[in-house]
Amino acid sequence: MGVGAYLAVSAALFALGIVAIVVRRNVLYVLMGIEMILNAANINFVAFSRHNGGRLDGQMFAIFVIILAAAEAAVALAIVLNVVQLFDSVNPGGVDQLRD
Amino acid sequence: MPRFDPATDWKLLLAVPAIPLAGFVVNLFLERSLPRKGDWLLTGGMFVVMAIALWMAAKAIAAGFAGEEFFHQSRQDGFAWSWLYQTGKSPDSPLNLTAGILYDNLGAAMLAVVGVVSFFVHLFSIGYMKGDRRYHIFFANISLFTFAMLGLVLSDNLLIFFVFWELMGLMSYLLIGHFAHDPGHPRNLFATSACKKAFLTTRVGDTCLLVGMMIFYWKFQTLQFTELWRLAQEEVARHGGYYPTWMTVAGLFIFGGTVGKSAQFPLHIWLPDAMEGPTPVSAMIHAATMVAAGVFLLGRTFPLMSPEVLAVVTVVGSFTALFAATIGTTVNDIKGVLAYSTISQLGFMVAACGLGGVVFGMFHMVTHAFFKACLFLCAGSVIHGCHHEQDMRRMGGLRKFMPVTFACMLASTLAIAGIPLFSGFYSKDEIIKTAFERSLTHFEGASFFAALALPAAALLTAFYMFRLMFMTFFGAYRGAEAHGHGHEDHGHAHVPHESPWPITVALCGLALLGILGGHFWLAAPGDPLASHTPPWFLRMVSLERLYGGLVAEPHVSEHVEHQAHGLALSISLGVALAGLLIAFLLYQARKIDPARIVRALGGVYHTVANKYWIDEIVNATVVRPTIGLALAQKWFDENVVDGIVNGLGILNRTLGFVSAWFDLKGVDGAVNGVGATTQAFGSVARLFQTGRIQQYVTFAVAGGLLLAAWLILS
Amino acid sequence: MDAYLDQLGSIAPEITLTVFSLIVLVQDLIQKGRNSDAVGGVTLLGLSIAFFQLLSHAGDPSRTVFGMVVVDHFAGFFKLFTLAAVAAVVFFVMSDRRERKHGVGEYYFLILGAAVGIFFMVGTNNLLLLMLGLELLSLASYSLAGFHKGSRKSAEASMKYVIFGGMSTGVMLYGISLLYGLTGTLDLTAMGASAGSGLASSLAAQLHASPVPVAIAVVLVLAGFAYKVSAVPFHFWTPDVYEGAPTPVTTFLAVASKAAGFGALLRFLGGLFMRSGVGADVLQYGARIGLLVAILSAITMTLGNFAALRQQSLKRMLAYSSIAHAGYVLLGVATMTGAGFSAAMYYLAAYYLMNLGAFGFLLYFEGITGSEDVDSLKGMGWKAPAVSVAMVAFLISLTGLPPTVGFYGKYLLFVAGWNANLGWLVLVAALNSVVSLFYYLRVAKALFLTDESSKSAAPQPLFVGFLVLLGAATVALGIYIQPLQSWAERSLDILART
Amino acid sequence: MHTHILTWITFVPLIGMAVILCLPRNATAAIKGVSLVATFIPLVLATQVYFGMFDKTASGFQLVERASWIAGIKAQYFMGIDGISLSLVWLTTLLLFIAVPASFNIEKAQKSYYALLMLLEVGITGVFVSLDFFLFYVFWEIMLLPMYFLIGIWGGPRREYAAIKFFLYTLAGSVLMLVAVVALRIDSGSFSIPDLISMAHAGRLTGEHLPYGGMLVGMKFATWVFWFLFVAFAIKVPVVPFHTWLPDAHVQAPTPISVILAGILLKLGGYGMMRACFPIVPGAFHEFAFVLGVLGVTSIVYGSFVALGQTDFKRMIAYSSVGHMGYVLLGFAALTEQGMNGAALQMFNHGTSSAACFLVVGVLYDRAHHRDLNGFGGISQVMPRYWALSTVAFFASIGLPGMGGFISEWMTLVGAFQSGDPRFRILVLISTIGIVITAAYLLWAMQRVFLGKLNEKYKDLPDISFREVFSQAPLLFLCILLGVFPFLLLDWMSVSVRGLVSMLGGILQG
Amino acid sequence: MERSSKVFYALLALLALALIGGGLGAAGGEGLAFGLFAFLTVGGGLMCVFERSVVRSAFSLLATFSGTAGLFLLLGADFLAMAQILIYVGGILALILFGVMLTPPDLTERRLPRVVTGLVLVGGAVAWIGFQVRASVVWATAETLPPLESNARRIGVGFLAAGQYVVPFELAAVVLTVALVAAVYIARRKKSDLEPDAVEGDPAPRTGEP
Repeated sequence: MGVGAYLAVSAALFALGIVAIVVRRNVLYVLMGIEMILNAANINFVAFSRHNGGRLDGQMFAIFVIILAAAEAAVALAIVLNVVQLFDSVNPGGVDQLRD
Repeated sequence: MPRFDPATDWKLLLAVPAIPLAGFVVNLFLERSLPRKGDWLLTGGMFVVMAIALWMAAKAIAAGFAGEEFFHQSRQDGFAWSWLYQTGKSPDSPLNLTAGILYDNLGAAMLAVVGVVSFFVHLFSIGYMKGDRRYHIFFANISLFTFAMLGLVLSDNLLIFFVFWELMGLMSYLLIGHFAHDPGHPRNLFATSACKKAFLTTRVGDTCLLVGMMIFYWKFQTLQFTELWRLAQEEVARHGGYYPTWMTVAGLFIFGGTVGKSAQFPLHIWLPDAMEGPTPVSAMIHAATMVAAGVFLLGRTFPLMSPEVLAVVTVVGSFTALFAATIGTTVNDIKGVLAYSTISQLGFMVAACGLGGVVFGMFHMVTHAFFKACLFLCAGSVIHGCHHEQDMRRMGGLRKFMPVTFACMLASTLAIAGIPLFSGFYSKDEIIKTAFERSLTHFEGASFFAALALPAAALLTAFYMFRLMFMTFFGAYRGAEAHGHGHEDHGHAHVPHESPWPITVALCGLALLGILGGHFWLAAPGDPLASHTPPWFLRMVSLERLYGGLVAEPHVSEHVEHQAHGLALSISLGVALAGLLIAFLLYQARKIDPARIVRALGGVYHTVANKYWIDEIVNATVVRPTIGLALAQKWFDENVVDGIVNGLGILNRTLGFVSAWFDLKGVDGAVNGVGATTQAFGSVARLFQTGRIQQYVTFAVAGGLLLAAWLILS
Repeated sequence: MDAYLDQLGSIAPEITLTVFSLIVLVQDLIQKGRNSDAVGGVTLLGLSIAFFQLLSHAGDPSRTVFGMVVVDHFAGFFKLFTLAAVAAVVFFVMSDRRERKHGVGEYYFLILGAAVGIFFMVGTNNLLLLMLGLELLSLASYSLAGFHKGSRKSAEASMKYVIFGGMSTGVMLYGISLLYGLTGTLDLTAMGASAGSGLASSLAAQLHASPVPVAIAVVLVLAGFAYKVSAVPFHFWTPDVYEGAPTPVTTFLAVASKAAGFGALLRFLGGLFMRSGVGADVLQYGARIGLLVAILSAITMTLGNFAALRQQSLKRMLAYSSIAHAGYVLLGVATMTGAGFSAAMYYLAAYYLMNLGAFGFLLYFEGITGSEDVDSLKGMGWKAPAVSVAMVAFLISLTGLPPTVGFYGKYLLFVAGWNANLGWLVLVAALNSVVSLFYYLRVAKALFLTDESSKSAAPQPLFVGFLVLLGAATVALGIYIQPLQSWAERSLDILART
Repeated sequence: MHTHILTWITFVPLIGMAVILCLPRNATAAIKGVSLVATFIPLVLATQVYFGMFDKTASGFQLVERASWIAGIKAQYFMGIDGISLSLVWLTTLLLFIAVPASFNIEKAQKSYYALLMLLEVGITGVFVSLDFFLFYVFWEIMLLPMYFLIGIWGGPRREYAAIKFFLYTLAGSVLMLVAVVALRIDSGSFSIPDLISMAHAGRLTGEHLPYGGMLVGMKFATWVFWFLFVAFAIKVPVVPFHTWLPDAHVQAPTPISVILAGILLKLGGYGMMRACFPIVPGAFHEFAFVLGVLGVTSIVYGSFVALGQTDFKRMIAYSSVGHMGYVLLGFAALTEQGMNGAALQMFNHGTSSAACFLVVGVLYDRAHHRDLNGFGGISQVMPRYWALSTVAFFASIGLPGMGGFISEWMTLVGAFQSGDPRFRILVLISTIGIVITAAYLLWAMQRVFLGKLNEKYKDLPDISFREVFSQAPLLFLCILLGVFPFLLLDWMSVSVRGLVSMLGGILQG
Repeated sequence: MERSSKVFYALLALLALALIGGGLGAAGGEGLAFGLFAFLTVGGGLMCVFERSVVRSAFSLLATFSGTAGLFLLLGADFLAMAQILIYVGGILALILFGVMLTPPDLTERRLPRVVTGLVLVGGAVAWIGFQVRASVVWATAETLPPLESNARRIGVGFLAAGQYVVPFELAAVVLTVALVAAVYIARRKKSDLEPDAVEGDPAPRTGEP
């Protein structure tokens, strides 16, 4: 398969990630959407890594992205749980004490 | 006779204005330490001034009688003072302005007149102003005024002339308003607006003069009188003997100055009001000197005037003479009569200048100064004697109480009425003669108008003056009953009394001049009507000598001159006597009841008695619209300009916010609408800053897409 | 092995910071949170050691160590200011008694960790390392924003921050992946270079064919930077997070984090499009991207200023003000010229000074009045004159009036903008600084234009002295300008060919 | 000549400010004393420059001080004066010296007040002596902040609004100036105003070194640079329609600040035009001279009319400034030697007369605590000395001959009348309306306040005190002195003005 | 099952057919595998967005992550595929599930129109950009693909040898430490933390959207 096919998949996943962040009124979906976006980026890295001569840097990048994703998920979840506890709601739209 | 000596005489002439100026400064700052508040100092100073002026005038008269040229400019053989620049620019540079003294026959005569009148007025004031709470200020001011008038007479340059001209305006303002500072004085409230009116009305004329000066300066690059005359002649010569249009325009503007200062129609309205000032002020400023300065200006600028301008001058002058005289017949205030009389007489002078008889105009100015000053002072004496009563209907029979005043007043009245042997006769006769002469030689409307209007005015002059005399000095005293219950607590004697010696001395001095000032018929008893030898003034001043030979005497044939002379003599005599007679019949003999005439005239009388409603018209057409305009512009400025400027871009709204914060409760009406504006503008940012993170993300994604789209598509 | 040690020496400040971050964490655990001043002291010690390590290498020529880490003047410039800012933040935390009930060990640990992130973020040409540094900074910042666990505001701030940040960094990663695909490398310096790597394509080749893919990749990457520097349309988190976060953290975010974002942005754009040796096509396209940035700059400064006008809370106002200032700095970025970049750097230096001061002022008065509202400052100028006068200096510097460092920064930006055909943007910026005057003056107004307040100020001589020092520096550097300007110019070595 | 006298004149008040800041808050006598000394020294130095060190026959800048400042952008510490700035520097030092005793009755936060006053003097003097555009701009802005606080803290009830309005308008103008300065610097490579002028004179300041040949939003380089600079200065003058900050600022400011505002700050605008706007873009100035003339006449007539409509004493005087400064603009626009001289002179004369008028208002306000023109009456009876001084001040403002204002108004009008552009003659004619209206509102005010029936409320007002006379007398003395001896200014400025006019290609006379 | 779900799953099936069939048709066995993994990736994402229940959505992510891992395998990144399974499925997903369990479920929050609109708009935009890119892109690809071989060893060497990945590796460690400490700090509850901040004085909680 050419690099284009992988790119198409990653683009679709990227779009789905954005949609997940935006349309659902539950903060966990937002986290999931972010993970999807990161996954999409990873697909690209690996695909390009293979198609431009099997260089290692793309794959290495992907590994670091996975690590970052994990770290971010941990922190984000801790924060989200804190918020859910304080606001009694999973809806991020309800957390709007700070605004103009 | 002595001759003009540049070495000493320039210094003397400098001393003339310097003495009153020094007097002013001294009196202003040292009033407390001077005995008698310094009146003796100033009066003494004025005596010195008078002496110098007369001494210098004697030289001019002597030269005139000897048929010699008498024309001196200090910049030629004395001094010249670079006013604007002293280094870097030469005194002759058009940018620079060099001040000097011009002392010619006319100046000499005028200087003497001013010196004499001023001295007498000072003297008079010592008696008249006694007990005034601002006595020393009065003397300081009147001194400063004298300084300005003397300076004006001596200036050789239109701009310096203007400087003194305006300074006189200021002093006039301050002196008219003298009682405005004295709440106890009955005329306090009138004085407050009268002084303002006087200054503003003359200011209109002054501004015209300023414009006229600017035009001449623009074309000629100088404002020195002699240069102006010369250049004007050259300019006319270059245009083939015709005056270019710009000179007509400029001349009219210059004449505007005269209209304002000399109270010509339609700017005459300030002069009657100016009578709110103390009587010595009226005598000096509003009769003898300052108002005459307008005529003097015409004398100084006569060679610049095109025939068109002169025609306008003639019409305005003669109309004013007649118009003011009609009003004069209806006024009951003693000073009011004199005020309108002054306007009327000034009309004579102006008309004379317009008719080409500048010399006669100047002559009348001189004689008028004497007798009108005297009349005013007499009126002042009467008012003083009647305890500040000015209404002639409450006087009468004063002849018995105040004989000296009566005598002086009578002499002056005869003079103004144009009764032969009295000074006014000689000058007025010449003016009327000129009008006839010009009508006969030039067939033009202006001259005809003058020839009709001036004698009529002379008739009315005689009438109202004698009306005044009869109402005031003859009959029975009518003031007692009014005083009886009106001023019980004043503690004054209710009977009129003769004034103290400073007043009577001043009256006598001026009355003497009023009698003899026109022609020294005592010295030439053979020619009381001056048929053979012209009066002293005309021997001293002539058109050629006045402008250094630049302007020629108009050629009038012997025949015409004779004809006009005869006509004028008979008419002026006739009208004077007719006026006297009518007044006698109406007010003394009571053959005719004035009330019947009033009834017969109906609306006409009312129009005249109300001064033709000129004040009301001016109020409605000038004053109210101006104030209205000012208020409209104020509104415009506060609501629109501020708004527009603020509205440029974003300032309005932002300023709105600021105001809103500052005036938290919207106290100020100007910023009341601000709350709404704040909402409107802030909503853009507010619309997006919802506090909801997912919406933020949406906006961010949308924004990012827009950016990408822009990059792709552009 | 010597070479290895030498390389290690080059990243000694980073190592120091990391080590000290662990030390303070452990120290606090051992002391059970009872001696927070000691922990702070150790933190400051670590910072100063790192500072001297940096200085000792200040004159060294630029070099790359461990393949990815670049040690150059540019990085040094940002690192020094970061250290100074972080030290100030630590000082703020130490001065604010309210912060002590939270775990100071974690506090300082996270701040130092963030500093490490910044160091790597500005000190690399490799997108991988840049990304790691940025994430490290972000993660630390997220949790710092939510550091007041019991506070709903703080929690909300951290949630918004983590969501917005997570998405933005994700998007940026996707963009980096595309760039990687287009150029076959993650090294910025290699990306723009002409095809020398034996690959079939390069940036130049792609631009020759069509700029669209590059545009997409660059916009996606820029999204990440825009989020970090809070430029429109990725600024939305800024006011909310700044308001909700503890004030020292807000200071850190507004000053150190934002400036670091700019450092990375400058390196990214400079390395990609402007490095000497890139082809004409690339240069030209760089100008195009510059125009995009210019538009962002105009919108950012305008929005920031206008939104700031309406704020009642000083903290939120400063947040919007920081958005506006991002717009000004973007002006320098948008020029895509060396002069513009060095102007941006100068302005950032100025920005460090005046915003540290302004936030320090905010913190100082929060401690007195217990409120962030501008109105609560009424009449305080007479109570605490020294601090308030210093604040006025910060305010006029923020407005951009002489004789302050902020004015000169704006001046340099304007000149650079002019020279880069951005006259309109200069005009917009100039007018914007007029608008900004309004809200800055409101503070001055509240301080001085009302009668003396009845609240009393607790004596905090150290804090006051610090703020006065900053204020004096703001003015002094606005008069004695040359050194800072020369430094900013000298530090701009990212554009040279290596 | 290696003298640093200009530096001393500029920065002595800064030393004063430092000393004041070191004094304790309640040592008010010492603070006042230091302020007096710190403003008196510059006055003495400026007087020494005026009568001793300045060579009035030489053209070009004198007492020049030049040192490198910011090498990176070639900005210099470059100071010098010529005939145009000399008089204004002297006026600045005088008015600030007068302002100190005039402030003695201020009770609130005296230490800060005098410190700010000192800083203000530094800013103003600095603008007048700077020859480097960058330095000029820095001083220009330095002046803003103290002014803001002086109005905002010690002003009237709506002081905050007025202060911010003042600050905002001036800043709006000055950012335009900054943009123009930046463009000029890029095009010429220099901040030196003399260099810029000589380059402009040689036709080398065309914007060719700028992108798009210097075009900005569709305007030619010279055009927009001219308008940007002009608006920056016009706001300060202020020229209608940029004047609306002025009445608010004046009304709210405390008396000494009004005095400085009217006396000097407005002159900064006119001075800026002469120094740094017209000669730098002479072509555009020629092109728009008539527009400037129209603006000037509009200011004269409009300002006078609006003043006539006022009921607030101080607001009326404020609007009178708008009218009087209109002459300055008209004199500039006419481009004749006489007009330019007149304009320069008018700046000085307005500085003395309007300052005196504001002191007049201040004296009354201190006693009656209101400024409603209709709320007084007959004041001259209780305060005769005060009335006398007021009369002099008012008539100086009216432009009575014998006072300085007359000479300058005459010169500007007559200069404008001789302009090469015939349309100016119409303008002059229109502007004469202003002469009459000016007299009208001042006399009307005089009538309402001083004359007539005494308002019983004020029958115990004390007459003007020695301190107040001390503030006013020098100004009134100057009004008269310069009306009688105008060469005391004109001789000093004529060479410089002539140089300026010839550089601008105007009409030289004599 | 509600009607919208039926439609959704029908469409999902169609997508599966298209992807797998298309892959098979285009590249045979490899294509089949690609189609399958691609479907898992995209379909999982779609389901995640669509599903009403957060638990189901979270589990659908399992498909996505696994699909991605499969794609990695196809691209010869076996180590990465393993890491993907381990970290994503084993770590991150587990974390999210914890989150799901610790938060109150809200089945009403999904609004179908919003989901569809979001999908159409974002999908449309991405598709449009994709087509723009596709028309002109010149990827930096090599002429020939390297053989598929296990590269776990290379990666390990890259990490550990004194090469260029040392610093990122160490930095990743710092990142993880920071994340750990931060997460623990925030998640750990002390009694005092839950008392409302005396200084700020928060108002009463506001829940839900209006």
